[in-house]
Amino acid sequence: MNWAKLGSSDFLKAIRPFVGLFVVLLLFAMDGELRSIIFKGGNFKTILTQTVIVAIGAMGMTMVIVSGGIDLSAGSVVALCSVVTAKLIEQGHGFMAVLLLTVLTGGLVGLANGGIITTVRMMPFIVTLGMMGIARGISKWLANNQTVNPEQPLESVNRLMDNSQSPLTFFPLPDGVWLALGLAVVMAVVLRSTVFGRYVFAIGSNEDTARLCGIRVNFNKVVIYALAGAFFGLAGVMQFSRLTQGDPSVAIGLELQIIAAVVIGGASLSGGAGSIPGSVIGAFMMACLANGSSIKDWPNYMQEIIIGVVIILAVGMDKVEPFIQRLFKRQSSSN
Amino acid sequence: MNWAKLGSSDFLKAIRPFVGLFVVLLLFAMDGELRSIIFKGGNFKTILTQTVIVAIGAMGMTMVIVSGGIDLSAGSVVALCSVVTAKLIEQGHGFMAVLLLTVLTGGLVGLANGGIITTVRMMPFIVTLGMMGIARGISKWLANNQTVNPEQPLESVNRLMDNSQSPLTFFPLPDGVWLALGLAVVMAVVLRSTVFGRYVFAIGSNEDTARLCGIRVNFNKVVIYALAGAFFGLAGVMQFSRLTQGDPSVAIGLELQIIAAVVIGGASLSGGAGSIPGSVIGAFMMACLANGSSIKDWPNYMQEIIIGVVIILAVGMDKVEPFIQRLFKRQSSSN
Amino acid sequence: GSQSGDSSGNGLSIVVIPKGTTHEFWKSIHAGAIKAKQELEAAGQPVEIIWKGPLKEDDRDEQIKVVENFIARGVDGMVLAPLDDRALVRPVEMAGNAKIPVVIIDSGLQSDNYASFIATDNYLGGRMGGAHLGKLLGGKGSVLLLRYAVGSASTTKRENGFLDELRKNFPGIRVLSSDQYAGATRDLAYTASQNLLSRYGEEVNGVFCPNESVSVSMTKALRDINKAGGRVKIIGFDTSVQSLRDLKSGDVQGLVVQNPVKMGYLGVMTLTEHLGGKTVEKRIDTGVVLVTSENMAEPDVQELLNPPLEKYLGTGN
Amino acid sequence: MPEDSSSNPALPRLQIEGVSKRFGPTVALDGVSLEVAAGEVHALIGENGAGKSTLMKVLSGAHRPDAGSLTLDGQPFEPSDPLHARNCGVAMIYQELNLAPDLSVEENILLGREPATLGWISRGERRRLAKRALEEIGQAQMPLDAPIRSLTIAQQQLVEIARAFVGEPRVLIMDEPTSSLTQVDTENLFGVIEHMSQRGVSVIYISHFLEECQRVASRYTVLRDGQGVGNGAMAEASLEQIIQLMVGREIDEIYPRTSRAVGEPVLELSDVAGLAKPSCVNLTLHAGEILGLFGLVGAGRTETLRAVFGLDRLAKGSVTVFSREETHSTPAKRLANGVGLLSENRKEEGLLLNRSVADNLTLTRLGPVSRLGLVSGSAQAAASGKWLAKLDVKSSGAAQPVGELSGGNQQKIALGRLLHHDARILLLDEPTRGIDVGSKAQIYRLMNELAGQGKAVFFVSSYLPELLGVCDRIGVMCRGELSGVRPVADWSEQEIIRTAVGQAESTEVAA
Ligand SMILES: Nc1ncnc2c1ncn2[C@@H]1O[C@H](COP(=O)(O)OP(=O)(O)OP(=O)(O)O)[C@@H](O)[C@H]1O
Ligand SMILES: Nc1ncnc2c1ncn2[C@@H]1O[C@H](COP(=O)(O)OP(=O)(O)OP(=O)(O)O)[C@@H](O)[C@H]1O
Ligand SMILES: [Mg+2]
Ligand SMILES: [Mg+2]
Repeated sequence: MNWAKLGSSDFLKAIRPFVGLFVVLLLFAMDGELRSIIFKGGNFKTILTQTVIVAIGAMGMTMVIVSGGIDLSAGSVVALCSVVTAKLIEQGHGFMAVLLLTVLTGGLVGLANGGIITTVRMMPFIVTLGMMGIARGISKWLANNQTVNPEQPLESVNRLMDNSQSPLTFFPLPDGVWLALGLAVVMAVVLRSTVFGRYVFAIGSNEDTARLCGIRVNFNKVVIYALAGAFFGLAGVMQFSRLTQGDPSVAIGLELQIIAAVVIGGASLSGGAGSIPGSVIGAFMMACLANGSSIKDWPNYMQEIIIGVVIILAVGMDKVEPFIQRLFKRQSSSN
Repeated sequence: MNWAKLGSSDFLKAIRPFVGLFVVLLLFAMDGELRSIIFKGGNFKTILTQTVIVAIGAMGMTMVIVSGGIDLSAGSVVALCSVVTAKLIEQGHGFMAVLLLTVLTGGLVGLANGGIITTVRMMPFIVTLGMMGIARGISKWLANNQTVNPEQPLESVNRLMDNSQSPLTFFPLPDGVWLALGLAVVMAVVLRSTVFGRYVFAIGSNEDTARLCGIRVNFNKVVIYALAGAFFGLAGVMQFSRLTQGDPSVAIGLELQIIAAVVIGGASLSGGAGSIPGSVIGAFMMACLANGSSIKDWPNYMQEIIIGVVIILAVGMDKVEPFIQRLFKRQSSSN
Repeated sequence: GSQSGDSSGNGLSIVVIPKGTTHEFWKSIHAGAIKAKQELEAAGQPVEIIWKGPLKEDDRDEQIKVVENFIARGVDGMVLAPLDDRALVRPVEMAGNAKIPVVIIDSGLQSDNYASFIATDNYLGGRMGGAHLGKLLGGKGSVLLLRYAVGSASTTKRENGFLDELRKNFPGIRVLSSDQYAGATRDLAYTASQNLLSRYGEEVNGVFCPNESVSVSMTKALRDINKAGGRVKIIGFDTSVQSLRDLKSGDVQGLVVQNPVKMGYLGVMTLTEHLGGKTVEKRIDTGVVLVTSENMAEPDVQELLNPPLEKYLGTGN
Repeated sequence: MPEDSSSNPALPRLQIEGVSKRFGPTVALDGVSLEVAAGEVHALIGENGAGKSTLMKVLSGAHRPDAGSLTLDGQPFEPSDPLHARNCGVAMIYQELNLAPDLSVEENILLGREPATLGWISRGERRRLAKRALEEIGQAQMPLDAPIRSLTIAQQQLVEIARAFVGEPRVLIMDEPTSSLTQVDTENLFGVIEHMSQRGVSVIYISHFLEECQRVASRYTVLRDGQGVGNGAMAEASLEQIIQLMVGREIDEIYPRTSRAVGEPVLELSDVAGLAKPSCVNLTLHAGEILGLFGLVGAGRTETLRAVFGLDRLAKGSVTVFSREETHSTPAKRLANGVGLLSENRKEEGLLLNRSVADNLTLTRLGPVSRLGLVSGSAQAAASGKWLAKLDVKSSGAAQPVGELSGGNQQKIALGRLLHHDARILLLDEPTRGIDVGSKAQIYRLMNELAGQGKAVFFVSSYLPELLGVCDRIGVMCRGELSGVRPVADWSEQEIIRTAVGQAESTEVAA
């Protein structure tokens, strides 16, 4: 019975991203040169820090994708919010105010997305494609087409992504990494075990059924997009902290990286499947690949090709799974 | 009876992009400064030339979207093919050879997309997202991370998009514009009146039905993606001609512009609806907006915001249509 | 933002097209252009300066569109910082055919269809940087070069100047890596620097950065691994608020500094002269200066480092 | 062509021998044999999941058999794909509607066999062929240019039928063609089938309505668990015999009825009208009562239920639930008040097909399976286990995705959700559509039991015998209006049908 469970499609789907990561790390470990560098504490910390922005974005995107939608405005919202953070710091706000107001900004953009999608009943792809341009435009307008460098840096914000104090050891990790980890745990529980989380899956699985079962589909969708926007807003704060400046032209194409992470993490773009741990692992795996390619001094194009291949392979693994399942099942029935 | 036809959803959908374009041009004409410049022959030629690449891409993308798929690798394939064109010219090939081989390259990438999508049964979004990275990587590798500038330029290719000789008059139009127009007519007919064209709609409308009706769905899908790839290849030749160099980093995000053009042109991302004239008009409309913004000296961010809003509005118009239809119907029933 | 002045009847309208708008370097060029406008107006020659960068930065096709659209719109002259020395040749030709003279600034163009070319000698700048780094390292050690972006002419010249200088005069210095590209934005440059240092962080003694975004990002990445402050010698290019902070704090040992204000100023001035029928010089060098913590305080260097942007651009931001 | 076999009447038109087909671990067909003569109408009968559709899909080239052979007019017949089968004269009307909603009627009828030269469609020819096919089934008035999505379900079914008549089929397979047809169109279709059989076309007819099978078929074959368990001449078999063959045992009582006490009124509709339909509905549903609602397709029964449940907006009228007037409501509020709806369309609306049985059963009421505000997987599984046992669902457990269950078992899960929710008013829309006799009997028993517990059941169906068998009172809807709710005893079958088609023009009925 246990074996059957092991071989069940759910279980395999859940561990798929971990297997992928494991394979990647294994391959790295087999290369002497890579092993000696990549598994050092300092380097691992670097990878983690580079993962934070995509991972936080992926938490929001996971909800959206599980609910059967998509949000192409993520990258633009991150840029917008990095500018907003800079502006707020310039105006002398404190840490909590900056954080909350920026996250709120992201949430408002998401609210607009969700509002249009549900009230005008339009495809998320189109609405967020439009919003992608709008948010980018607004961020350039806010920033006056330049990077925004606050005169008086706010140390607490800058420290979020700063690992300059102890570059060679794994600990202490920057605050941002802890924040991302904490959020991942919270969001994983929210998506798995709260009523809201169940509703997200139900909506993505079959909207009509969800409606029939008394789920307020439109309301929940608006909440999903707004929450996702808030996550992109938080990613924007992290983006600011990383550059210590607000940059309206940052994060172009980030939405595709985020979507790739979520999909590598086991989500289905037709909705109803996906998980937070998977998405975060997906983001981490991509950062590992980039880091490994750099260390090996592979040219950039190799890295692009490899990540492309990994995206296809990670999702294509589904098609190999039935074989593995059958294997497990045979074993269980012979028990 | 005729009135009912006029009010029918099909008809309204078909003319929607034209209405959109008309509204945009009308707004432009109401502004004295814009009117005096935008409708000049030289400027109109400029807009047409700027439309060519997106329009040719949109022809391929229309097929893909009508068949219920999507191709995110378009921009990367255009870049790859601009590099391939440059390489072929460097090797001293003639016009036809360069054209055919480049288009073939694009077609091969499309073939790979279609092959993976149908044989491994993966979502087009994922496969082409992966291919987007792969094609970009290959183009950088081919180009050795630089732009490729053939020592011996091939005039016939360079002339395709060259309107530098008579910048102030409408005629002569560059060869590329004529080519695009001719192709648009051919493709419009292909999609409307050939068996293949109807199969594209049938597959996008209901794949299972298409299969049960004896349509070789997989084969046709592969053809669709390969053909689309060929169009992106041709767009790559045009891209080369425009820059007179192969540029592996060109056309980033072009796929989203192309998709926007197709969607503005009346296609539905869930498949089964769309038209070539609509998509071409969509591309033209976006070029007009960009041109108008430049002429009005609006800052870049305004342009981005406006195009974002237009994308949402163009598709949102659907939701206003039922009212218009009802109006027409009332009229027809009182006849 | 746009700085449309009064477009009175006999005024000239000049469009200035930078490569991008977010780097502070372009802000200085903009300031220079406005400075020229103000002087010209004071001298009774009204000009309208239109400031328009490509919609997507570092996208050649976008810059071509901007040039084309302004040819179609009809301006009196154009000051252009071409994103590519080949791709922009034809649009500049097109401008010529439309009787719009073009002054090229900052980066070269493989054509002579322009009125004048006003730029830094980038190759020389690269050599100056290489020489200084070589001297600081005493002719031995290992250095890194993180390149800027694929196909950018000005930075490629700097990179070549740097490598040539080392090869000729400092054969004892080993170049660890010189084929990684940072990419167009600070964020990309930062990631690239971090990853490059993961590998070479232990052995590197000196770094050359060919532009502002790479300088700032590489310095930040070195500071992260505790290698800044002189342990690794950093030579950067161009200035910004952040890179000056780095120079002051001793993290950066030298900055090769151009004179963007002068470039913008001379761009507009030369174009106006050309439009007025005067003959102008085909090549104007705006000079480079190597700024170190020693010469930082000198007044003319200060003028370079802290151009009076507010004076010309107002207190936007 | 019909001439071929009439020239050699000794050969059966179609011979199926020892056909087997597995889907992974499921054995759908296990050595089935079948013979159909030219001009014969052959009924294929069996429970849900018996393998009827699979066998027909093998015939039509949609599936390849794992073993066995097919013979068509004496020639070996190995269809490689549906197109091949159609070119050989085997046409099929599929159980699930198979139409491209964005294409026109004309395009759908000729999909896959467009008249074309060098890939160029000849429109005139296509129109002619489409018209002829529609005329053949007596639907010449169908608009050829209308996109399929603008048609009613019944019209769509007719288009699907017309498609099978293109190209002079030798064998015509109909997989539950009448499941959404009106009585009139059903009669019409029977006429067409007779006509076809006279022309020598063999028809294989699948339906869960055994009376229909008895009417049109001359012979029958019964499938059970993928095996042929009996065949013979229709005239020689009684309904009871066939049913026993189907389920492998005798069903003692299809329509159970225990005495129960009718209680308080729980749901009152007065002058209820929706935006399009219904136009006027007045009725009162009591606790402990099963109220049946009959009507033709499109009469507005589903829309009445949807409006009551808060899924569609009401144009006028009032709805009173448990003596509290709550006309405008939402599904959430209705569920909170103990009103549950079972959708007529379980695949598209009723179930989350890719989620587990447990998720589907507990979705509307997660409270009892939560601990400290978090939904507990094990509590969900435990709660589901109870219902799986009670409803006798065949599944591998609470974690199995619902989409993997057979139709009847899926329907039980949908019903189980109302039980878990402990709904006191159950709105059941066609709860037995597409379900075999055994499962039907189980659902009837359950309804009876629920009414016995004092729950109110509102039972919408297009199958008159079950309404007559199960309900206490029956109402009939016609064109959006509800006429006369009366106790079952006061209705005769003819009377109900006359009311459903509109008494006045009961003789001359328009489609
Ligand atoms: N594509 C498929 N993949 C897996 N299993 C299948 C597939 N098609 C049918 N089956 C299984 O094969 C068996 C026979 O199914 P089939 O559809 O032929 O039944 P049926 O007799 O037509 O039932 P119904 O009366 O419900 O239509 C069922 O157990 C079903 O679950
Ligand atoms: N989900 C749907 N999609 C498309 N058309 C529908 C849908 N549901 C109902 N219809 C159509 O709307 C019309 C009104 O149907 P309604 O379901 O209210 O009638 P009904 O009396 O309940 O009939 P039925 O026997 O189908 O339940 C029908 O002709 C049907 O074809
Ligand atoms: Mg069936
Ligand atoms: Mg109904």
